[in-house]
Formats: sequence, structure tokens, C-alpha cells
Amino acid sequence: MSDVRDPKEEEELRLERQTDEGAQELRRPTRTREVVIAGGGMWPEDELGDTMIINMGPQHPSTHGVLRLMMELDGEDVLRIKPVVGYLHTGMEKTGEELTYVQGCTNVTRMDYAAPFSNELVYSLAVEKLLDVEVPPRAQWIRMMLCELNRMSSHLLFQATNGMDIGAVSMMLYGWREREECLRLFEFITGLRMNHNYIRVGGVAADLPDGWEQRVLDVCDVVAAGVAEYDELLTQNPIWRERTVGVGVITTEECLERSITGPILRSTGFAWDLRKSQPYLPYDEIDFDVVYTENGDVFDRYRLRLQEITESAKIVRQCVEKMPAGDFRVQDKKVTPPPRARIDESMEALIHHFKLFTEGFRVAPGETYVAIESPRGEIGCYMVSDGSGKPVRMHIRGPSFYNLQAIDAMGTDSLVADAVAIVSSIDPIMGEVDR
Amino acid sequence: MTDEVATAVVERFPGSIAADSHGQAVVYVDRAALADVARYLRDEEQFTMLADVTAVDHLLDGSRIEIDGVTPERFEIVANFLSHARNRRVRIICEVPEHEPTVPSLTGVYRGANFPERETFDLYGITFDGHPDLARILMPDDWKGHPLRKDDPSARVPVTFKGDPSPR
Amino acid sequence: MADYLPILVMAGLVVAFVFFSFVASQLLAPQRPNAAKQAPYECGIVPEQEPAERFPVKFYLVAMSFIVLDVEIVFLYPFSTVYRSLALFGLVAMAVFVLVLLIPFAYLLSVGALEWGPIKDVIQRMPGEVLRTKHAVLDPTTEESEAA
Amino acid sequence: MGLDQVPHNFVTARLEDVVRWGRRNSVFPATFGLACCALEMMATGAAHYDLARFGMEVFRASPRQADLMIVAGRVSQKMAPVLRQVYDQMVEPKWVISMGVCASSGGMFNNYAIVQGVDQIVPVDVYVPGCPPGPETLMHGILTLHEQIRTGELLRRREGSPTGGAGIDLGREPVPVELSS
Repeated sequence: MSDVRDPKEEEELRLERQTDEGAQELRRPTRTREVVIAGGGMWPEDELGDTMIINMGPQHPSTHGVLRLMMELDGEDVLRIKPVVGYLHTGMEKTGEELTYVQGCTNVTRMDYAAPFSNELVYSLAVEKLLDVEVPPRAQWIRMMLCELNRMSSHLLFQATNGMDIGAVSMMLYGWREREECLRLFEFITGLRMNHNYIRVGGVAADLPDGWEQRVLDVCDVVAAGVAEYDELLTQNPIWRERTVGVGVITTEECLERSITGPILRSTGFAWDLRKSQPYLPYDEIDFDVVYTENGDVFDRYRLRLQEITESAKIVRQCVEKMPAGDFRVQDKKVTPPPRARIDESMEALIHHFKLFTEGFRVAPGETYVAIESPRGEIGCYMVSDGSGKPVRMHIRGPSFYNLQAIDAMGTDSLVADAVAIVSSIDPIMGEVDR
Repeated sequence: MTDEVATAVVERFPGSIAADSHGQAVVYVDRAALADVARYLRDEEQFTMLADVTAVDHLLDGSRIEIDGVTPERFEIVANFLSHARNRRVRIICEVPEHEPTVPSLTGVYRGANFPERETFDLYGITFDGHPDLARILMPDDWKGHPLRKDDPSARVPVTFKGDPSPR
Repeated sequence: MADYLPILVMAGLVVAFVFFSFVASQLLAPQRPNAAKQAPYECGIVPEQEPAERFPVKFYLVAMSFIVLDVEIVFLYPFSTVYRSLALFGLVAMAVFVLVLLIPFAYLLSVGALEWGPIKDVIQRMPGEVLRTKHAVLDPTTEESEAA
Repeated sequence: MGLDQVPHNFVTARLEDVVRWGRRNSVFPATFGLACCALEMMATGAAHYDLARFGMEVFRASPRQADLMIVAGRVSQKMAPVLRQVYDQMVEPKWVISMGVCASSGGMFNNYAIVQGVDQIVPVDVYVPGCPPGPETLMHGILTLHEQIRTGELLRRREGSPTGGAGIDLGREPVPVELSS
């Protein structure tokens, strides 16, 4: 559509000129509809009534990262709301195609940075399905325990930011107090507070350190006490209920037609949880129940996630009891690098070590789609392999990317302040939206 | 061993071929019939949710899985469907030739296809006919080219390790 | 004069503080104006469109009713310091004054000038026609036509 | 070069120290949380690691009231003009901390989408390593910046940086700064 310009001036143009969609749209009012590749305007046939188009933009205290909402306001009433994403696009799927299967976890774990274990797990499960490799039971139980602990820390992050967005600023400090305990536990087990790269293809990176049972149980008790405190602080609070009950209501049909999964879907009364319906880890040996509520508003999503924290704590306690012994990684020489000490002793281990870390293990040609239940919904990994050490295609179906489509169903005809509460109740993580 | 949903789709749409990939039901359908297959799945087969729409670029493939009856093209559009009632998944794949990368849009059947189709258009350049607002979603609006194509350079910056006085 | 001293000292301190902070900021803060600093802040987006000068009438209504009721409170303060000495006469006078202002407040509530909630709740609650701006057709994918 | 209108001499030396001390102890960071580093930045601001001990009590949302921009996370090509716009709208004197390797040098994402180092857009004063840098690492970076403010020149801009930058000119060869007690 635009004429060809020399790259230097074009580079200058991109950095200097603004890349917001709405503004370009307003400068060219007579935009015809039949142009197939429409400049992404607010809405193609937009003309200026006396309403105001504002940006709740990328740099905003309450948009959970760099989400931008273009809103058409009539006074304080939101007439139309449109999320604009892409401000954190990191080209992870292109990088994923350039990394070998061994390195892939480090790239994927930075997508949903509030729940890194879920990303690593879905990536590892996809590669293991392509390899048809059987993960030993202890590794599966460690993975399950860590994913549930991660669900707790992610929902604690939600409670903190949701409270602050709606006005209970002290919730930020309380939420982070419990989350800090979880992060310290992750550092104890995996060595890193975030972006752990601990769940790898074939099992987990290292066995659980000694004395892990007591520390895990302590964290569960601290978090359970914290959750009781939040419940007491907020659930009966009239101001809180005034701001959240009946705000951002969505029905099950609207959710299903927008491919929305996770807490938002369950808050509308449709109890769908992949851990129960399509268990991908030994969830069937654990008794826990799927939390769901009825009327699908901001208050229900808050209550649902609060209850999910206690459910996850219940699961983690059962994992601590039933943790099987055994090796923590598949013993197949071709997939698991040998332990460091073995390399000095045997030449074969050295060769395996060298092969695995230079070109990675080869995966037979094939394609698969694996989906698990992350704290935000169904996170899926579509993987296509062509027999080399690198995937042809590594696509992550981010739940927040689809959950953001609920904004126009919830946000239309609401107040601007409610729009903040609605975005916070969707709990999008921009890392997995933009990938 | 093919899945009964796959067989139902195959006999309903003659041009399609059922396949099995690691225990998951996959149906290769003709490119033009994608929207009709989706409508059939939603209305008759109770597939209540469209999980994902994405694309694959097979330009630089080492070796590719051979399905008899499917003419391998450069691009593939992959749509995953999920049925809550029947607790099963199916994957519909259609080959998209390089010279004419257009596919009927699924937004008519599932509203949830709006964002992923915009992303697939943005990163692969495959246009979806009938999409209400097909525009770039992830890349800046004035970005040239479609980054996830295999022939699109990944623009890796040569990292210089020599003692570089200037900051970059 | 003596009992006015604290007020004068306080006034002096206020003036001194204001003067000091202005001079300090003029002297110490580096002046480096640029176009971006003058532009309105739109969460990082360079605004291409002038900020709308026209505001919906609701804001104006609420502002006016606030001023009326706020001025009423201003008159109540001196009364509250001396109401014992004024006894019954003061009470009756102030009661009339407050009553006179209650009537417009009641009218405001009935007309719904103070109705602020989301428009869809207001439409149900309000008997009469609700003031709304004309705006273009909604999202093309939804069939809702132009709003009332 | 002392203050704007006031000459730099013996008399005003103490005044400059007071100004530097004032600025050092009340730096207000602008919330520029982009990605994973944003969570660690919030953790640093939260109760346990508590930035309020260093006078950074609250994260100001609008650039009008902030004088330190902590670029926490990876800066994408679409975000670069926004970052430059917010930086321009910040009040003087302003400083920039590039938190995490993604902001400092593009980190592990050496591809088309990420700006390979935020110092191509805005002049940076302190680079904090780590992916994500732990709260202690970020606090070390902030203390280093406080040292720069305390000992650095007040006003002159550093010409050397590629974007004709607006950082603090140290007036001497940048030696590693020892943290005073």
C-alpha cells in the first residue's frame, strides 16, 4: 500500500513514527471496506462522533504488562473496547526453530513468566510424545508437584495485582509475601526463582534436594494461612463486592465460541479442567475437585482462583506423601546426557555428552499437539519435527491470547474503572500473548 | 484404528484423508472445505471449541511425513478442535500452495478464530477470506515481510566479542 | 494582636515555603523543554488526535450540583461554632436554609443527574430517556444496530 | 559546571551536595515493567526486599512524576517508539537502569523482534545483569546509580553515548564504583 522508500529513511520512519493502529486510522477517514488487507484501524468504518478514543496504553500501571486497550468512551462509559497486542512480541517461535530440542526449554520457559513450569512441561510432553519415550514415575510426580506449586505462586501473583488494580493496594504486599515463600522454595529445588529450565525432555534436570518435604509442607501452611487472611480481608468487604459483583459478566456460550479456557470458563459454571478430563500426569491417583462458580463475574473469578490455591496446596500435600522413589530422568542414553562424573570415566559417555549438547537428539519426522492446564487455561504445544535436531515448527497456544478476546464481551458498556477490573480478572500474561 | 470422528469427516467430505499421528486423530482436508468442515464439526459432532489455528512452513524440511493422497505443499494450516461433551480432540490440516496462500476464515463458525488468524496472517502472510478485521496483530503495522516464513531472514545481529569501546 | 500571632507566623511560613520551592526549582532543576513534554501523555502512544474538548454533559451536571451543596456546607461551618449562643432562632434560620437547599437536591436525585453507573444499568433504572451520544455502528461482527 | 544559573564555586559547593543528597534519596522509578524482569522488579518493591528503604517508596505510573526509568524486560521493535516517547516525557534530571540482559543487550533473543540493547534508544546509566536479576542484584544496581548521583556532575549531558544521550557525565574515566557504607 505504501510506496517504496530507501531503507535508511524507512528505519527512521519506523522509530520516529508511531505504530498505533487507531491514529493512522483517524488520519484516513475515507477508508473503504473492500480493501482485503485493511490497515488495522479501531473499526474499519469509524468516523468521529463526539465520543473520545483513548488508549489505556502499553505503559500503564494496571494493564499487567504491555497490553494496550483502545477504548471509545462516552463520558466514563466504554462503548467499544479493543485490545491491541504485540508490544512484547519476542519472536520466540522463530527462536524455537533455531534451538535444538535440548535447548528448547530455556526459550519456552520465558513465555508465561508467571508459570514457567507449565511452559516447560507442555514443551517436554510434546517432544516426549514425538520421541515415544516413557518418563519414569518419580519424574512425573515431581513435575506434578512443581506445576501445582507454580499454580499457587501464579494465583498469588493474580491476587496481588487484582487487589491493587481494584484499589486494595495492601493486597500487593500480602500477595507478594506468600509468593516470595514459593519463589524461595523454587530457588531451593531448581536453583532459580523464575525461568527455571528444570522440567526437561525426558524428566527433570536434577533430583529433589534433601529435606525438601519439610520445606514444601511449610510453604503450603504459609500459603494456606495467607489465603485465609485474603478471604477474611476481601470476600465480605462491601467495597470489594461493590466493585466486583456483577462486573464483567460473561456466559458459557460466549466463552466457548471465543475459545476461552481456564478460570474464566470455569467461573461461568462450566467445570472443564484438563487435569480431570484429560490427565497428562498422574492426576488420577490424586483426589482433588475442580473449582467452579456460577455467574462469571469479576468477583467469581477472584473467589475461584482463591479456592484453586487451596486445591493446589491439597494436591501438593498428597504429592509429598506419595512421591515414588526411582530415577528422576529417563535412562535412555540417546536422550539424557550422562552425569558429569561419568564423562571422565567412559569414552562412550563423553561421545553422548558431546553429541547431545552440540546437535541434540534426533526426533523422527512427525507432528503432535499436546495441551495441559496452566493457571490461565489450556496451554498447548503444536510441534512438527523433520528428523533433524531442531523442530520445524514449535507453536505454543497461549491461553491468555484467546482469553483476551473476552474483553469486548465483558468490557462493552462498562465504566472505565470497571475495564481495569475486567482486564485484571482475565489475568493476561503478555509474554504468552505476544510470544 | 482410525478415530470415528475422523471416519465421519472423511465420509462426509470425500476429498479428505484421515491419518493418525501418535494416537491423535488427524484429517487432511481440501483447502476450500475448511470452513465447512469446521461448521460440520461444530454442529453435528459437538466440537464446542476451536483450540488453535496456526500454520507451518515446510520450505526447508529435512524429511517430511508422507501421507498417501495428500499433495505436500509449502504451507499447512492446522486447526485443532476440542469437544467437551465427547472429551476428544481432532486436528484438521489443509495444504496451502505457496503461490495462492488464501484459506476460508473460521471466524464465521467460531468467533475465537479472530486473533489466531490475524496472527497467522501477520507471521506467515496467509490471508483468510471473510475475516472481519485482517490486520497485523503482533508486528508493527508498517513491518515489511512475514517473519516466521523460512525464507524470511531471522535478522540475527552478529554479536561482537572483541573489546568494543562504544557501548554497542 | 497577640492572639493573631500564630496565624501570622503560619502565613509567613507558608509564603516562605512557596517562595523557596519556586526559587529552588527554577535554580536547581535543569530546564530542557522538548516537544514530547508538551504533548499530552497517552500511555506512551504519540497522540495524533487532539484531546476531545467536548465533554458529555453529565460531568457538568455533577459539577454544578457539587458546587451548590458544597457552598451550603461553607455556611454551616460558622454556624456550628456559635449555634449554642444563637439558640432557637439560629436553629430555625439554619433549618430553613438547609431545607431550601434540600428541595433542589431531591429534584436532582429524581431526575437522575447523579446516576453514574454503567449505562446499561442506568437505562433500566431511569424512567425517562437517557442522554447518550450518537455513535457509529458497533462492532461489525455483532449485529447490534445503532444505540438509542 | 554547577547549577543552571548559579556558578560552580566554593560557595555553592555545599548547596550542590545538598541537592545531590536530596536527589539520591528520593528517586521515584517509573513503572516500565515489560516482561519477566517486571515480576522481579515488583518483588524488589514488595515487602520483603522493600525498595522503600532507599527512598524509592512508590512506583510512579506517569512519566511526569518519575525521574528513574527501570527498563525491566525485553524491548520489542513495536515497543521502541513507545519507550522513547515515555523517556522524552520524563522530567529532568532523569536516569535509566537497564534491568536484565534482554534490555541490556537483547539477551537470548537475538532475532528480528527484539531491540538488541535498549541503549540504542535511550541513554542508559546502569546495566543490571541477570535473567531475571534477583531483587538483590537490582538493588545493587540501584545503589550503584545512587553512588553515581552522589558523586557525579549534576547537569552536563554525556555526549559520548550513540543517541547524543542525556545520562550523567561522570567527568572522569568510569572506574568501578565502590559502595560507601
